Amino acid sequence: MSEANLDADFFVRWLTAVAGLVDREAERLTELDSAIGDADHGSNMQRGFAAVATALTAAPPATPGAVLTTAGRQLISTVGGASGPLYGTLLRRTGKSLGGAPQVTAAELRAGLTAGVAAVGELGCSQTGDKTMLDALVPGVEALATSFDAAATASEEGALATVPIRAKKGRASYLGERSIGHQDPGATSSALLFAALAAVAR
Amino acid sequence: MSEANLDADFFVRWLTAVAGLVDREAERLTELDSAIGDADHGSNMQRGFAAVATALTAAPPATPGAVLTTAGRQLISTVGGASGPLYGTLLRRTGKSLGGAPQVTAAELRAGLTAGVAAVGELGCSQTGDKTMLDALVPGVEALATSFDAAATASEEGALATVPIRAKKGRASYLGERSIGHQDPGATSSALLFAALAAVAR
Amino acid sequence: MKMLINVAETVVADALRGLAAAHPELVVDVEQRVVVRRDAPVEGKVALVSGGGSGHEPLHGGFVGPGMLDGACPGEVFTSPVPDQMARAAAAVDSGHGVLFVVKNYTGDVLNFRMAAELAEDEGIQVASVLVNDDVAVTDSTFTAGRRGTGGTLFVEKIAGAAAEEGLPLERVEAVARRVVESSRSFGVALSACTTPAKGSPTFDLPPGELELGVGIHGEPGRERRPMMTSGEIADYALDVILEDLQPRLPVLVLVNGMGATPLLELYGFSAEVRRVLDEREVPVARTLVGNYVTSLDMAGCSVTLCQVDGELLRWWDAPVSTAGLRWGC
Amino acid sequence: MKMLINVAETVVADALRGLAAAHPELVVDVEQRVVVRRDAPVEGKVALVSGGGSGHEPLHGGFVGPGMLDGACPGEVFTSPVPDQMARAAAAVDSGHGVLFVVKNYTGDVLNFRMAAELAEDEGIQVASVLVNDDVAVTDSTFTAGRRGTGGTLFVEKIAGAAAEEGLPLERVEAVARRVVESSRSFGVALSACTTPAKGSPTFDLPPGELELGVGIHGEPGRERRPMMTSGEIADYALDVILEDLQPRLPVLVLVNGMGATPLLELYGFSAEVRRVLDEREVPVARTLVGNYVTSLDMAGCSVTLCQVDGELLRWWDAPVSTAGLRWGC
Ligand SMILES: Nc1ncnc2c1ncn2[C@@H]1O[C@H](COP(=O)(O)OP(=O)(O)O)[C@@H](O)[C@H]1O
Ligand SMILES: Nc1ncnc2c1ncn2[C@@H]1O[C@H](COP(=O)(O)OP(=O)(O)O)[C@@H](O)[C@H]1O
Ligand SMILES: [Mg+2]
Ligand SMILES: [Mg+2]
Ligand SMILES: [Mg+2]
Ligand SMILES: [Mg+2]
Repeated sequence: MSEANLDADFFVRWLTAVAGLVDREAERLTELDSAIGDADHGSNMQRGFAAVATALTAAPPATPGAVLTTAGRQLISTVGGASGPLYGTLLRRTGKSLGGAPQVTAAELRAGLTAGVAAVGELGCSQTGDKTMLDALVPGVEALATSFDAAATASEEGALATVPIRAKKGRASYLGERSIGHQDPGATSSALLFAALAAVAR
Repeated sequence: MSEANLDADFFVRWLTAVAGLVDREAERLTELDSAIGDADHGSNMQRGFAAVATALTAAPPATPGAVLTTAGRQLISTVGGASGPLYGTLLRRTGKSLGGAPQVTAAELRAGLTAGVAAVGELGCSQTGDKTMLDALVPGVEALATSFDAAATASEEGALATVPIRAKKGRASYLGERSIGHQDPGATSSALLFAALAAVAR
Repeated sequence: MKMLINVAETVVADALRGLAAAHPELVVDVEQRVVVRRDAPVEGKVALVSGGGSGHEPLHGGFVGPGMLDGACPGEVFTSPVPDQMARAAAAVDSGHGVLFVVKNYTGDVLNFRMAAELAEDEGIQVASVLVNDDVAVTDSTFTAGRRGTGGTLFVEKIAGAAAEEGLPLERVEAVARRVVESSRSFGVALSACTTPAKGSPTFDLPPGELELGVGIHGEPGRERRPMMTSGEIADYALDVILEDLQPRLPVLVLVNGMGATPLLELYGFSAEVRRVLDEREVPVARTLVGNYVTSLDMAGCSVTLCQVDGELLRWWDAPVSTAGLRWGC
Repeated sequence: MKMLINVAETVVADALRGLAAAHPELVVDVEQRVVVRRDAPVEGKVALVSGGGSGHEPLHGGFVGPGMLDGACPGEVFTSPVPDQMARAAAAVDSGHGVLFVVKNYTGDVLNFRMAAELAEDEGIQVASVLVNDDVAVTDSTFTAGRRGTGGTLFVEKIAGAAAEEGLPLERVEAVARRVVESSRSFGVALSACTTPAKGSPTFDLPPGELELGVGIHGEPGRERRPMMTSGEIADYALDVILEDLQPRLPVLVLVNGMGATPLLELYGFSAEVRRVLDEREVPVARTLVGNYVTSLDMAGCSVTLCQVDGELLRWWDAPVSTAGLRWGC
């Protein structure tokens, strides 16, 4: 893992890149959510990350931690649904664990994200294998130990691996057996987070 | 015109024949009403004449006049819509004008029907050319002066002649210009009355 | 077309059984198809009776109760009831102070109510009738059956019902009802056709991208067909037609009425546009009612009705009413 | 799919503008999406706040008023509102006696309300929450997000609202709400799918001759799909499932709820069948409510909810309520 220090600007660029990716992939996310949910995940993520990008551009926070907590707060305040509180908590908890440092290492980011992902599982009473965003977040964070690119790949694979799973959490769980054979929308958007991270780090 | 005297039984057979014809033609009547009305003329006529046939079978009245007033009362009590009061009035007024005679001549029937048809026009504030049942009733009654068969033909022609007319009365009048090109359902059912009369008289 | 029914033949009777089960405060004669207030006849009060084809619920059965109708007669779906029903209802609700028939202007309703009035008068019941013809989509001329009765019926039944409840005599209740008719105008639009249980397929064809402007509550055709419009444009169009005809000098009651299948979310959004137009035209709004009140089975669409009111009519509008479909103040 | 809207993006805001125009007795913050009683906070009273995705109207905004909710927070269509809305509503209605959040059991609603409770408690507001999970179509196990909240929500909001109006403290209002949840069971069927404004096409495919048994109010799939059934058969099926689970020992409140596009005529006919089944099963019926209360946009279909009630719950059910969507006794 590189020793490059990540400053607030890096985090702003990351989340802005997420906003761009989400925008581009919104229809696909909604399509996935249409099959096993309520067909709003794309517009939920779009609304949320658009607000994040606007907020970060208007008044860029000074530290990585502040960027993430600000972004998390925006998601919570604008998304609604299941993904709003979950992604909001992910970013807020990660941001909090980064503290007030002006720059953080990739290892520190990974530690922060580990705490953030744990908070998601706690809030959602969920774990990997439930066919949720955790199935992309957990392997993504693990692979961060190797590299940003490895994290992107691992989370993407994690998202793909949700296809054969029977959902146990969220709206898809109502489908029981019939949730099998569809990729989880939240896991798919989680993979976008890591894809953007890798792209910005390049 | 034949001098044969028409008794109560003849009138019962006539109206029973109408019930049969209406039953057979119900779908067509509803289809016509669907184009320029509210798609219920067939079921309205079916409901009404089924009740007429039942009532006349259960307790056959003793005179032609009584058969017609009973039948008219049944129509009024069971049909609803525009056609119920109009056909009900037609038969009741005709029946009343036949009085208590045990048998009537065809000429007397014609005179009675003339009064009945006039009552329809009065009740409906309508006249021939308005694209209503009157366009079949009026020529039918006139041709009765010749024969039952002539009446059947004339009323049938009258019904056909409603096609190019623009409706001025009833539900079809809301269509304005767009009522042109469709045959009036009520005129069509009126022609069935004369068709049944001719058949029973044969 | 799927429907939540047993068979088409029994829809009206089934609905009346359901009405009876849900509303012990009503006496429902399922066989004879007459719905009356349980406390009818109300001593000293003029009684109101209305009725018409079924398929417009809650109109009229849902408007029977204190402050509104004393009795209602549902016909077959979209078919006027028969005179016997109305005469029976009149006999059940008449306290000796007479009965007002509220009749929507359709040939069938007019003729059947006229015969019912004769039957009732034969029984010694004093009867007056008021014809509701508020639908400005139809040109009222010698070339039509005249304007149809639609949403304005709710205003007539509510306001005349309150006047009757106050103890006004028959001629005055009748006059009030007539004032409401003269003060009311409606305009309806359809986004989709309705399907009657008997026919089982849509009563008219409306292409995917079009709407019918000026539709009737039985799916009767309107003034014109246009490519789909926004709710703002529809509000502009409908109120143009209504205001040109009504030219209100007084504040108005507004009814934004759903045809049946349009979500309340959309109806409220539409009523925001109605209010915008009325504000722009400087027409003061006294009260607004939004919901499904005079429906057309499963038609998607809506109608707007305005009724201009002086202080007296407004007081009667605000007066207590307690029916299945409309209730306030008691 | 034609809709009576301006653009998909503004449907919720447009509807709130319309709600505000029609209901001066409500304070509607269109920007922040909060609806509260004009007289809030009501001195000495525990306040009730609910909310959820839009598209289920009149739930919840239509249930704000004396005797029911103090505030409501509408989210995007079928999307839970955000915590800020609920916290804002709580602050607006709290008289110092605490706020009860009525939460339908969907992951999004649960999480957002939980966060809202934290925000409100940070502001010194005492908050309790009750989770409504009445939908017996979903098996409540560790393998699902648990039973969904549907029609039972109306019973919870009405009955707990009446208890609050009577001056009960927060813990007791909360306990009442929980009792209602435990006493309520629902089952829904869809004859057609609904269409969200954002998507513009039906949220699921239902073949012409089939119905979805056990559908959720967002078009979530049900237990099974079957060839179309009669309303009598549907009533048998739905009540079988409900009664097996509820096993009522007390009289029941019955809600026959329309999903949005099913005519009231059909709903009443269906409720006759519901009553027939309950009579056959010897379940005494205390009250019946028929209408569109917890809808799913333009979905055709219905749901039945039973709530078994003792004398106290029945008294609160009968207590006066004055909201846009439900009103009696005042
Ligand atoms: N309990 C949970 N824990 C973790 N993730 C969850 C949970 N419930 C749902 N999710 C995630 O949220 C995604 C759905 O988000 P979204 O569609 O925006 O919200 P909603 O389900 O409220 O419409 C799911 O695909 C899943 O990945
Ligand atoms: N004013 C009228 N005078 C004479 N006949 C009329 C009048 N209005 C309608 N009709 C006849 O009634 C027929 C429609 O009958 P029906 O469909 O049973 O009643 P409704 O129009 O009430 O649905 C029309 O086709 C027409 O022939
Ligand atoms: Mg979703
Ligand atoms: Mg007809
Ligand atoms: Mg008809
Ligand atoms: Mg959602």
